[in-house]
Amino acid sequence: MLDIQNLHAGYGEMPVLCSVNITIAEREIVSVVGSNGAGKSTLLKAISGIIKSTGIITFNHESLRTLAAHTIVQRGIVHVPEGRKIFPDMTVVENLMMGGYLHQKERQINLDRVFALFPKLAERRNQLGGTMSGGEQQMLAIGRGLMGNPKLLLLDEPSLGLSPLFTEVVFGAIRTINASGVTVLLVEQNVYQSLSISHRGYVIETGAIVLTGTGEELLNNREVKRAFLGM
Amino acid sequence: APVKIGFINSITGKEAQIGENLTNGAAMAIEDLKAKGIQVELVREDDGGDPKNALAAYEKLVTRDAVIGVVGPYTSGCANVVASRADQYKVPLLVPAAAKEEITMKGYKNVFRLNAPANVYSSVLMKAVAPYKPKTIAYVYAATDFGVSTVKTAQENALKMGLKEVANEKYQQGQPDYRSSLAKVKAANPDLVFLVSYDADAILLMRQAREIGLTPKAFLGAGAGYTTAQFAQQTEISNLVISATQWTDDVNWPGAADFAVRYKAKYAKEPSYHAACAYEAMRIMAITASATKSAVKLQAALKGGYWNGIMGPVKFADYGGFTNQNNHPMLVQQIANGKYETVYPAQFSKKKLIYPFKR
Amino acid sequence: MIQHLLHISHVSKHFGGNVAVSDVSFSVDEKEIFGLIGPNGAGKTTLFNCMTGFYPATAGDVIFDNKKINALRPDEVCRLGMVRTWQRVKPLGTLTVLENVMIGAFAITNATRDAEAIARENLQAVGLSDYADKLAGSLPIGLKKKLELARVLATHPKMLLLDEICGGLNHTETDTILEIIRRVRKQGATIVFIEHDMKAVTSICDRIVVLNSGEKLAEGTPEEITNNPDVIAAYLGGGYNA
Amino acid sequence: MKQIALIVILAAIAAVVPLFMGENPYFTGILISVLMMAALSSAWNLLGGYAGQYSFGHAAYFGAGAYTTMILITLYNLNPVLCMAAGMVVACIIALITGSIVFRLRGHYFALASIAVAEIVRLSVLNFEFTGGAQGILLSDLSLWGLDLNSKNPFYYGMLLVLVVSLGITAYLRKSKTGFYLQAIREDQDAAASLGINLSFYKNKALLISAALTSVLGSLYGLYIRFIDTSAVLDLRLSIEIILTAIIGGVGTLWGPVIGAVLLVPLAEMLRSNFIGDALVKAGLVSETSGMGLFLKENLAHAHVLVYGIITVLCILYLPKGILGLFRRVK
Amino acid sequence: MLFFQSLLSGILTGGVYALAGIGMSLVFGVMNISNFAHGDLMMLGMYLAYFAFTLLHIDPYLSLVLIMPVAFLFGFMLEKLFINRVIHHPHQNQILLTVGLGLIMSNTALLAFTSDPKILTTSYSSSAYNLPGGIFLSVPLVISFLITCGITALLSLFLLKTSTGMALRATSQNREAAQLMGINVAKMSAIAFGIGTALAATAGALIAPTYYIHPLAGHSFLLKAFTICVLGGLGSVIGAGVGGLIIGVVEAMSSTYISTDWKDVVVFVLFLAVLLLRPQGLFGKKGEQ
Ligand SMILES: Nc1ncnc2c1ncn2[C@@H]1O[C@H](COP(=O)(O)OP(=O)(O)OP(=O)(O)O)[C@@H](O)[C@H]1O
Ligand SMILES: Nc1ncnc2c1ncn2[C@@H]1O[C@H](COP(=O)(O)OP(=O)(O)OP(=O)(O)O)[C@@H](O)[C@H]1O
Ligand SMILES: [Mg+2]
Ligand SMILES: [Mg+2]
Repeated sequence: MLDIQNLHAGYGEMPVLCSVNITIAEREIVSVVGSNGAGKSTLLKAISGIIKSTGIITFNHESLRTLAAHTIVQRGIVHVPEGRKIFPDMTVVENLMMGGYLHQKERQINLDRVFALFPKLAERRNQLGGTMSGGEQQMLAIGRGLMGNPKLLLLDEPSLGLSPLFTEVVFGAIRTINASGVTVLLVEQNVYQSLSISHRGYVIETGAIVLTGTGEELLNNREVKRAFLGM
Repeated sequence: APVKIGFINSITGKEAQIGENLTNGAAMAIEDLKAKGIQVELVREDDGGDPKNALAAYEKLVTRDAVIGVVGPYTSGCANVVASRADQYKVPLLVPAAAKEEITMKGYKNVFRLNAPANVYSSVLMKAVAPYKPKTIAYVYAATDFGVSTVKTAQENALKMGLKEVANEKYQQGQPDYRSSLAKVKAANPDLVFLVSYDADAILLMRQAREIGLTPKAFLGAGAGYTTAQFAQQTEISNLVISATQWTDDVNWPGAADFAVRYKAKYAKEPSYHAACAYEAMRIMAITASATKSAVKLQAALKGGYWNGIMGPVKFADYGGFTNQNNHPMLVQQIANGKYETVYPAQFSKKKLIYPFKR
Repeated sequence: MIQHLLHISHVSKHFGGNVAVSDVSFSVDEKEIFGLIGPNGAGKTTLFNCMTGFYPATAGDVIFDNKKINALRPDEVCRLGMVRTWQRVKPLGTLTVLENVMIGAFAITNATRDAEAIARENLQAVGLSDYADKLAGSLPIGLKKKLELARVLATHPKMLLLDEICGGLNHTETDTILEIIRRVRKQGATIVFIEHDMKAVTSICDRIVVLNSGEKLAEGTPEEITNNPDVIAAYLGGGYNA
Repeated sequence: MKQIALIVILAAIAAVVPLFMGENPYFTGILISVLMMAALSSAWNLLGGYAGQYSFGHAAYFGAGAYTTMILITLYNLNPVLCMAAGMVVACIIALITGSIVFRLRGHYFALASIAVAEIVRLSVLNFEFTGGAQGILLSDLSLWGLDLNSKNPFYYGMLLVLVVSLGITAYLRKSKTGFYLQAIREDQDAAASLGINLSFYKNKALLISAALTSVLGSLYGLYIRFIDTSAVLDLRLSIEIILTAIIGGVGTLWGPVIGAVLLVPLAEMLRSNFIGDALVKAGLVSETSGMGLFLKENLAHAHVLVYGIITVLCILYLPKGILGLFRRVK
Repeated sequence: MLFFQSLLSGILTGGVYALAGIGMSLVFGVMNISNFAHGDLMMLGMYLAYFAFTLLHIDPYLSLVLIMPVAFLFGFMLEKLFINRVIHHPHQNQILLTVGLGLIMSNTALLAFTSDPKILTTSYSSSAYNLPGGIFLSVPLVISFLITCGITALLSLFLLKTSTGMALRATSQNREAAQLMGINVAKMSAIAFGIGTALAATAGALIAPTYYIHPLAGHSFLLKAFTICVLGGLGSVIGAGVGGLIIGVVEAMSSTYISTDWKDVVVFVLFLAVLLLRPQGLFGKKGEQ
């Protein structure tokens, strides 16, 4: 479904990603793990077109590299960014509505689905996004992403700042979403949990892929254990 | 080579709209003289209404361009600053239209002024209406140098005539709404309403005055906005408004009517008194400069000379605290059906003042 | 009565009709590492904001080092020795990493040279030395968290309020941060620690308070907390096994 | 240290310039304007560039200096230096009042509140009698306390001195606690406060220094031109010009304001005096009577502000970090 | 009597101010730019109304139908050519860009139309409704007040209810996130600036029959527009509307009961007082990032 070859990207003159190759098949959950600053978020930004890159990125055989970010969304790639980036002066409902900007017809159904997944959002539907707590904002960001009818969902650290209980809810939700036919590319620091639910995973180190395998293989890999799981 | 003279004017900035009239008047003077075989090289400078620029312009003219005389600047502020330097550089300055008295009251040898200063605007108006024995007066004027100085002298004159001041409304220029101020004036029910405003403000004020039904016995406009053709053309509001001016086209000064006709043909609009002042100042400066060819001689020639043109007789005299000031007789005009008619002083006019004002 | 370094007494905070913190009381002793946990939106960050002068508390008192600090400005609170990090990191974007930490160090010195020395020490401590000359705005989220920590450490505080300082770090990196915190405690600082990573919380905290919907749900040692059925229901979830 | 040395060297060079220039009042006048604008924008830069508080009301401090000085001199004929000191006090009082109001605001709100304060000052001066109101204040005495007001050199050195002081303060502050604190405030006020920075103290400190320097320049300006009114010394245009100079040179840098002034002031004067058109004609590149020549002579005179506007736009589009930014990139 | 006369003319004038403020507030809200060219854009509207009237003989109020789209396109183009390129630059650069654009516009107008003020005289330019009790209401101001109310209502609805309106607001709050929602942020900025320009030009056209038309005529309204939209809360359409009315009434009242020359000072003092009590303006929202 998504095919990335020889991808290079960076900020200004500073290169971050060098020669990254990744493929994702339809209906897969794929995790990318790596330490801070390895370039995980940068990878997602390159895919969703927020930053410029060189190399090949194709989605369902169409090249994405030259498309503008808002056109890439139209293709069904929805990116839930790191740091949430919700609209601070809009209410919860308005934030969600914006998530469904391209899918006005299904808005109501999607809204109900999101509220079912995150009842807290329904409770706070008229609170300004900017005044929500950190974790509440994270729910809002994920919910907003789901409003966009993704075919491929890019999640950047969705469990960041979530309570353990809620982290479970979110990982459960990711599974559910995936089961409903959405492909997921997951970037997580919560390596254990993310690899547990992933079909496959990649390990990225200073901008390059150094290891790949199924979720299980990686979880049992010595290096991975040492570097990320503190064992 | 022809002698060089400078011309400092407000071509840009807030005063540009009046500046343009001066530009036109001066340009016509140069052309007229050229036709008569008198050649001068004119160096034009813009001060944008900023005294700092006017000073730079003057210093550039006298040191770099080596002009022997300068006409300008238009605004009082600029003229004041430049005038204070004229004796230092000893290059004569002829002020065409700036109204502030001080400019020619400091005893500067090299500063000459053609137009009548601010106090005359009010005194001539008061003289014109004195015979009708008005009792009360209200002032409505722009918070500018010209507005404030003119009203000050008007208050002095009013005091002498025994007029009682019933309202005093100083306003900031460029506002869209003067109704509240005018309503206050209306409530005070004055015989005379004395107005000082620039171009379009005058139209605005009179429109709103009409709107709220302000009808004194006379509207007295001191120069500027009440003396433009544009104002007169707004017959609904301008009829019977009385105003003081340096110049009219129906005055019996030599060439005035002809100037008006030619100006209109060339610039497709009526000449304002600023244009006439600039024309005459530039004509006097150019003729005298080309005859004398040096700043020192030019100063002497201006001091001793006598001219009679579209501004009537011109002589730079010392009187009543002034130095090198042309004791220019100002005129009072009244608008009748969109046309200005000179109504005072009697020796320059054909028509009589209509009093009181009626809609 | 025992002297506590920090005493929170019946603090409440309302936002319009929204009750973020409601009548919360607890005390923290000197040299303690004190955990503050609770579900999202429980009011943890809001409590920090009330303690450090960013929000006025609607009711209640905050007593620090025997002084009532409710009405003080944030900078005054900092100079008394209580300093907080930000859950939503706030790097001084166009300054370098080193300069960011120097700003912290200036709380205890006026000399630029000393400030630089202190800053370098603390960068070293959190492992950011290599990034000293990078612009703070360009750091990835994990390193920004470390920068937050280095910056407050440089003020040599009596009490550190850490708001999800390990969020966005993996276990190995979290362990290094915990190591730093232990070291700081050894040097005499007291720490209040907000975190969702229960492994970190239980391994480092002496005592824990759990907030839920603005109210205090439980208080106790890590074991007590992790076995408390209310806490499990509201926060930890069934899948949790310590 | 290096910067301080550079300031001293350049100041020394600037100090001897008048000796070589002889009697050239026009040129000296332009240099004075350059120094004045450089100093104004450098003083503004302390607050705007370092602390990130974009004051759009600096004309108020300039006007405070100019008006205080001119009023005291015309009324009591006080020593000019005393007048300047008084002007500084007045400016600082205005600054303290302003600071206590506007520093609680952030971003756009701050910028516009600073305009409002400056407008209140301007309108008050315009409405009061003792300030000369709309008529302004004209200084007619040509000698004051033995100072020959017709000579420009005292003003040249006066402006130079203020510029050097302003640059010196900037260079010193930049490397000091205050400088770092100001920058922290610029980047994030909440973070700054949480690290122990007393926001209002440091903002007011920067504002006071900036206002005091600005007021001295206002005093010098008044004595130099010998005439002031509200449109010359209290106008919003002046505030904007100060900021423009800093930005085009490079905001938040030591030398940016100087570079901005060195380029912009002569440029504006060249455009105003139609120097470019004249030069083309004189060089024989354009015939005076040709269409182009007439255009240059007739229309360019009207269009110099237009050209200035175009240059501003081009600078902002192509040199967003100011001219210093350009050099940085090259390096 | 005086009181009601002042109150009513204050309200009507406030309506014109409001429209000037709303356009600016929109640009503020969506693009986070203080538009110092706003006054010049108003001037553009005045000239358009003037030429529509003198050349095409269209009533100034009817000519809005023409002026709004023309101004919208002009604003759209300005954004594409200039503003768009500084959107990621520091705030002060954006301000100076608009200062520069304003200089270019006003001075081009000065060259093209000369500095002679133009007066648009319609049959109703100085006519008034005579209310009982000797109160007069300017006919053109009443018309333009009604038009302003209509536009304000439509615009609020547009921003709150339509998806384009919401997309505009989203763009203002976080461009990157807006992009990720599939919003074409470049287009949104251009639309916002286009609408802002159209509103400015409309405000210009609406006062043209009672004001004068001059290359610098818009400048008198620039500071007012700023004051209004800050007072009302940046980005709030309703706030700007209310702000305009407040300023209109305060001006009229202080000119009647304090003094005409101090009325602007009163307005600015009030403005600062409001900001001290409510730093985000009357209708401003305050959410953190
Ligand atoms: N806006 C930016 N400008 C310049 N450099 C940046 C920017 N954002 C990130 N970087 C740099 O790019 C590198 C990779 O950053 P990225 O955000 O992709 O890391 P990450 O793997 O997502 O880390 P984390 O787990 O901490 O989020 C880092 O070295 C960072 O300093
Ligand atoms: N400025 C504000 N206005 C209105 N409500 C607010 C404001 N700040 C916080 N809240 C609300 O107060 C509650 C507590 O928020 P707080 O940020 O303290 O939660 P938290 O415990 O830190 O949660 P998290 O773990 O998700 O960061 C939340 O419901 C939040 O929506
Ligand atoms: Mg990341
Ligand atoms: Mg929190």
